[in-house]
Amino acid sequence: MSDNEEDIIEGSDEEGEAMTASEVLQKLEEAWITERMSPTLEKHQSELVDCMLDQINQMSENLKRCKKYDFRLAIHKMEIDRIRYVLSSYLRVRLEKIERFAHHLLEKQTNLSNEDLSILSPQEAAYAKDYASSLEAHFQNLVLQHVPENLRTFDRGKMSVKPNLDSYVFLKVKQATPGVLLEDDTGEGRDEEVDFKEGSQYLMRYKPIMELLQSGAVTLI
Amino acid sequence: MSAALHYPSYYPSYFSIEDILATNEKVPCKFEKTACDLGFLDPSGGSKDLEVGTKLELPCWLARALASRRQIVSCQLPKTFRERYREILKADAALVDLHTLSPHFYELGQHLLPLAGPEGTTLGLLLVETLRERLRSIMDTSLNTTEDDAGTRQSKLDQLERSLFLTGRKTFRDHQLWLSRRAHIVTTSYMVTQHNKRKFSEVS
Amino acid sequence: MLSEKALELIKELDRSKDGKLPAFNEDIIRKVLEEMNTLFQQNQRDVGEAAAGEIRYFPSIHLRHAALDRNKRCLLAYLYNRLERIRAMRWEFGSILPADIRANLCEPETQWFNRYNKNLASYMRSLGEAGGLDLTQDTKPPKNLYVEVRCLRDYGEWEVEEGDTVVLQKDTTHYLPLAACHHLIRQGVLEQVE
Amino acid sequence: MLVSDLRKEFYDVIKGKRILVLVHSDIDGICASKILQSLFRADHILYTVVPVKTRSDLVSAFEQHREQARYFLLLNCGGCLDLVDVLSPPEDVKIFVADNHRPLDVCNIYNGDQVRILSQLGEDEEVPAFEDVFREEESEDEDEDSDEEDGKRRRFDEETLERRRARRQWHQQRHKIIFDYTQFSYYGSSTAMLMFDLAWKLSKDNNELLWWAIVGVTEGQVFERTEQDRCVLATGTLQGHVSRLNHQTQDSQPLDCLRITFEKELKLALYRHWSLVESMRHSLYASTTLKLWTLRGEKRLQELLAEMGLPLVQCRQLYSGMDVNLRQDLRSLLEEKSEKYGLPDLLFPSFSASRGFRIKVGSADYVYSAAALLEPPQKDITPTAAALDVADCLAVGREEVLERGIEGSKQQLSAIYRQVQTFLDMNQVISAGPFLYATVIQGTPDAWFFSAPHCLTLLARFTLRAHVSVSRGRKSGALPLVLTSPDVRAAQPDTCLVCGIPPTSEDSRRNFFGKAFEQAAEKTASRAELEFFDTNIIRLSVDDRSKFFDALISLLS
Repeated sequence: MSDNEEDIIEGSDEEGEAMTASEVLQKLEEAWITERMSPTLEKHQSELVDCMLDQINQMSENLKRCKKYDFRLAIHKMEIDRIRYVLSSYLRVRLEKIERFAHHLLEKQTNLSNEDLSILSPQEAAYAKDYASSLEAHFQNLVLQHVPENLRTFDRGKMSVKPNLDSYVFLKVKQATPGVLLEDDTGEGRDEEVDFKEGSQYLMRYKPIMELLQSGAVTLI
Repeated sequence: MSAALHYPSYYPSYFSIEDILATNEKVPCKFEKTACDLGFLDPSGGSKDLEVGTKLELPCWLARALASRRQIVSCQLPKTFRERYREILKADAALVDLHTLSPHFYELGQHLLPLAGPEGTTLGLLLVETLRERLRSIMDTSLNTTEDDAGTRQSKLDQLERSLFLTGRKTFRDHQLWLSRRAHIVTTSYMVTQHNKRKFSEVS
Repeated sequence: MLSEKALELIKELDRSKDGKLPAFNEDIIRKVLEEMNTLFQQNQRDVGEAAAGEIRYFPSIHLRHAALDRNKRCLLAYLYNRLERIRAMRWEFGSILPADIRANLCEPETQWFNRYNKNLASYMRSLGEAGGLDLTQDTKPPKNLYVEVRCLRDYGEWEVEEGDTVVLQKDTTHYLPLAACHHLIRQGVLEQVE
Repeated sequence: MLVSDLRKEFYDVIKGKRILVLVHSDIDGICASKILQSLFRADHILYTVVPVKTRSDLVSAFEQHREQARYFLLLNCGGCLDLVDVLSPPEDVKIFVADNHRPLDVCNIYNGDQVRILSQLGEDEEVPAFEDVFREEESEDEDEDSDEEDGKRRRFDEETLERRRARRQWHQQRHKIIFDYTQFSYYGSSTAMLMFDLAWKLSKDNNELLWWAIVGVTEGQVFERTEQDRCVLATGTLQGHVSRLNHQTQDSQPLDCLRITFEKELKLALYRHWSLVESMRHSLYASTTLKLWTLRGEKRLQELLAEMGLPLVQCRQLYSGMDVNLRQDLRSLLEEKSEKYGLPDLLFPSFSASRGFRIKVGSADYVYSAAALLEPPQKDITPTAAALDVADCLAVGREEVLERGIEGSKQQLSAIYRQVQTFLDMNQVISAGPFLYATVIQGTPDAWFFSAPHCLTLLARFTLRAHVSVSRGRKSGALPLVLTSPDVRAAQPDTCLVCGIPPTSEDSRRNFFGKAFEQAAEKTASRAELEFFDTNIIRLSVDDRSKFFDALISLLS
C-alpha cells in the first residue's frame, strides 16, 4: 500500500478506541449479518455507523483531490460504494423492524433503567415515536373516534406487533460458553444443556441464545 | 425494502389478514344458554331467541369467545379435525388436498386447541405430524418445479404451506441468480413493474 | 352472521395482493360502523336490564361484545395493512406516487404518507454528520461503479452529475455511474443490461 | 481527415470523455458498436448509443444530443454525406466516422479537424486528389499564371479571359471527377472488423469481440455487399485471430465459454435449424441453381439426395432430428456432389460458435437471425427496439433472442420464396430496356416483409437470379434489376420502396442505382425520399412512379 492510499483509507481517526478502519468495518459487517438474521431488533451500533459514515465521507473528500482518471480512483470509489451498501442495508433492515415493532420497542424503551441499554439509537427512537404516533393518529382519525366509547382505545398490549422469539436461527460461537440451557419448547420439562465450543455452529431457537448474542459470545450467520 | 433477505417466519399479529381469515372458519356449536333477541342468527329457526340446545355453526372467533368463560356454547371440532379425517391424514398426509379440506388447516387447528377438550393432545399431534409428513415433498417441489407447474403444485397446499413453498421458490431463484452472477443487477421495483403492466393493459 | 361486512374489507385486501391498492372502501367502513353502533345500543339496553337483575341477557351481551371486538379488529387491520402497502410504495415508487395510485388513497392516508415521507427524510438526514445517507439507494451489493443501461421510455434531459447531462430517449443505450442512475432503474425508466 | 492510427488519434482522444455513438441499424454497425461498448466499459468511458435508420434519424439524433457531448462517433452512417453541411456541428464538436458505405464524401475526407474518418480505404479505392476538387479562389492566380510568367505581360482582359476559361475547365473537370467518383455506391471493409482490430491493438480482444467481428464480416459476405477479394482477405485475418484465441484445449477452459471454430460451411440458410430440404429451397444459391421451384428442379434435388445416400424422410425432418451419422457426413457428401450438380460454391470458409453443450451456430445463421430481428414482422416493434433486439441476439447467453430471430428469418425467407415463385409463374419480371423490372403488387399479404430495405434487397437478388436461371437468352444476365414494393410500413400511404441491384454477370458488387435514382428523381421532380444510407433503395410516391421510371430508362439507355 502506498502512502497516498493509506492516507485515503485512514483519514483522521484519533479519538475513541484504537480500532483501525478495517476492524470497524468488520464489526459493522458482523452486526449487519446478525441484524438481518435476527427475528427481533438488536442493540444499535451507532458508533460503528457514525464512524464508517465519517470514513466514507472522508474518503470521498480525499478522492476529490485525486486526479481524474487515475485508475486507483475507481478502486477507492468502489470501496466507498461497498461500505455504503453495507451501511444502507444494515440501517434498512433495522428500519423495517423498527416500523414493524414500533410500539413494542418503544414500550421496552420506556421501561429502561439505563440509557446505555437502549436498543434504539436516539435517531431511531425519534423515528419510532413519530411512526407509532402516526399510526395511532390514523386509526383514531378514521375509525376509533367513530366507534362506541368503550372501544375507542388503541390497546398497545393487545395490538402491537411483537417479534417471534421462537424463530430458529443459525449461529456461530465466538467465545466458548459451557452449560447453555435450552428449555424444552413443548413444556414437557425435557430441558437440555449444551456446551458451546468456540467456532462451532448451531441451528436453534432464538430465545435461549438472546443474551449470549447481546454479550457478543455468539453471532448469527 | 422488500428486498431484505431475511424471511421472518409466520407469526400472526392483531392485524394479520391470514389470522383474521383463519378465525372466520366455521365451528359447530351448541347453545348451552339462551341468547335473547339473537334468533336471527339461526336461519333455520324462526324464534326470537336462540334457545338452549340450538345447533349452529359459528365462526371460530365467536365460538372461542362464547365457549371460554361463561360456556355459553359447547363446541365440536369441525369435521376435518375429527376421527375420520384424522385417519385419512394419518394414512398418507402427503396425498391429501389440504386446501380443499381446510385452507387454513394449521392455523385453525391451533385456534381450536382450547376448544378441543380431551381431544386436544390428539389434535396437537395431528397438526405436527401432518406438517412433518408433508414438509419433505413441499420442500422438494418448491425447489424443483418449473414456473408453469408451480400453480398446480400450490393448489393442494394450505395457506401456511403455501408461504413455505413460495419462500422456498424465492430462495431458490435468488440462489440461481447468485450462481449465475446476476444478483447485483439492479431491477425495476416490483410494484412499479406491476403498475406499468396494469397501465399497459388498460391502454390496450 | 355478524361482522360479515367487516370481513369483506379483509377479503378485499387478501384478493388484491401483488402490491395493488384498491380504492379506500369508505362505504363498507361506514356500514361496519353502523353495525357497531347498533350492537352497542342493543348492548346498552341489555346491560341496563342486566344491571336490574336480568341475568338472562348476559349471553347476548357477551356475544355482541365479541362481535364489536371483531369488527374493530377488522377495521384496524384494514387500515394497518393498507398503510403497510402505502409504506412499501414509498420505497418502490419514491416520494411521489403515480396519480392513479394516489387516487385510491383517502385523504387521511395521503396525509399519513406525507408524514411518513417527512419522518423518513429527517431520519435519513440525521445519519452521520455530513448530510445523512439515502437509504433508498444501494439496494443491491455493488459490483461496478458504472453500468450499461437501456432507456425504456422517453424521459428527456437528465443531469447525471454536476453539469453533465444526458438525453434519455427510448431505446438508447447508456453507460452511466450506477449511483446516479439507480433510482431511474428502480422507477422503470432505465433497465440495467447484464 | 483520414485517421490512420485509431489508437492514438481516436481512442486516446476520447479516453476520459463522454462519447455519443450513432449507429446505423445494420448488423455490421451493431457489431462494431458492441465491440466498442465493451472497450469503453473496460476504460470507464461514458457513452450513449443511439440507433439510427435513416438520414433524418441521424440529423434529429445529432440535434437532440448535440448539447450533451463533444465527441460523436458515427458507425456505418454519414460517411457519404457532407457532415459539416448536413449536421452543422458546433465548432468544438468532433465527429468520428467509421462507415462501410462508399464512396465517402470528399468534404469529409478533406475536412481539417472536425470530421475524422476512421475507416481505412482499400488500395483499390481512388479518392480524387485534393487540388482536383477543392481550390481556394485567391490562390488561383499564381497557379494558373505560372506557365505564362516568362512570357511577356498580356493585356489585362486577355488574361482574365484566359483565367476564366481555365476556371471553367477546372470546374468541368471537377464535375467529371466527382461524377466518376460517386457514380457507383459500394461497400468497404467491415466496421466491426476495424473495431476488433482496435481492440486487438489495445490488447483487449477476446472471443466474444472476435465473434462480433466475424458476424459483421459475414453480413457483407452473405448479403453480397463486400467485394469477394475483400471477403477472402478478411476471412484470412479472422482465421488468424480465431486460432490465436482458441488454441487452448477444451479441458483447460470452463465448459460454458464461447468457442469459435473455422471450417468449411454449407451455403445453406439456417440448415442446422431447419430441415435440409427446406433450407436448400430457401437458400438463394442452391435454390436458383437447381431451380427448386420447378418440377424438374425438385426431381434433381431428389436425385442429388439419393445419390448422396440420404433418405428423403431424414432430409425433410429438422436437422437436429437427423441421424447423427448423416449429420456428420453431410458436408463431405454434399461437397463431393456439388461439382456435378453445378454447385461448385456450395461450401465456403466460415466460422461457427459453440458454447457448452448447446448446438453449434454458424456466423451466417447469426446474420440471418439478426437481419430478421432488424425488420420484425410484428408491427408494434419500433425500428430502434429492433436494433436493440439485434444487439441482444449477439450477446452470449441470450439464446432465446437468437432463436426468435431464426424463426423470424424462416418466415422471411419463406415469404421471399413465395414471392419469387409468383413473379416467375406470372411472368412479372419485365424488361424495361436497360434494366429488368418487377413490382410486388399492392395488397400482397407478404408486402409487410418487403417494405423493409434489407428484405427487399434479398427478394431482388433472389428474383434476379431465379429469373436469369430460367430465361433462355444470355442477355438477361447482363441486366440489372429494379424492384418496387408498396411501403406498407411507412406512415404516409401511397409510397413504395424502390430497390436496384447490379446484373448477375457482373463480378463487382458496385451499384450505380444510387446515383441513377437521385438523378431520375431530380429530373422528374418526383416525390422521392433518398433517406437510406444504402442508396440503392429509395422511397417514392406511387403517383410519380411511371414518370420516374421513364426518366430512369432514358438515363440508363
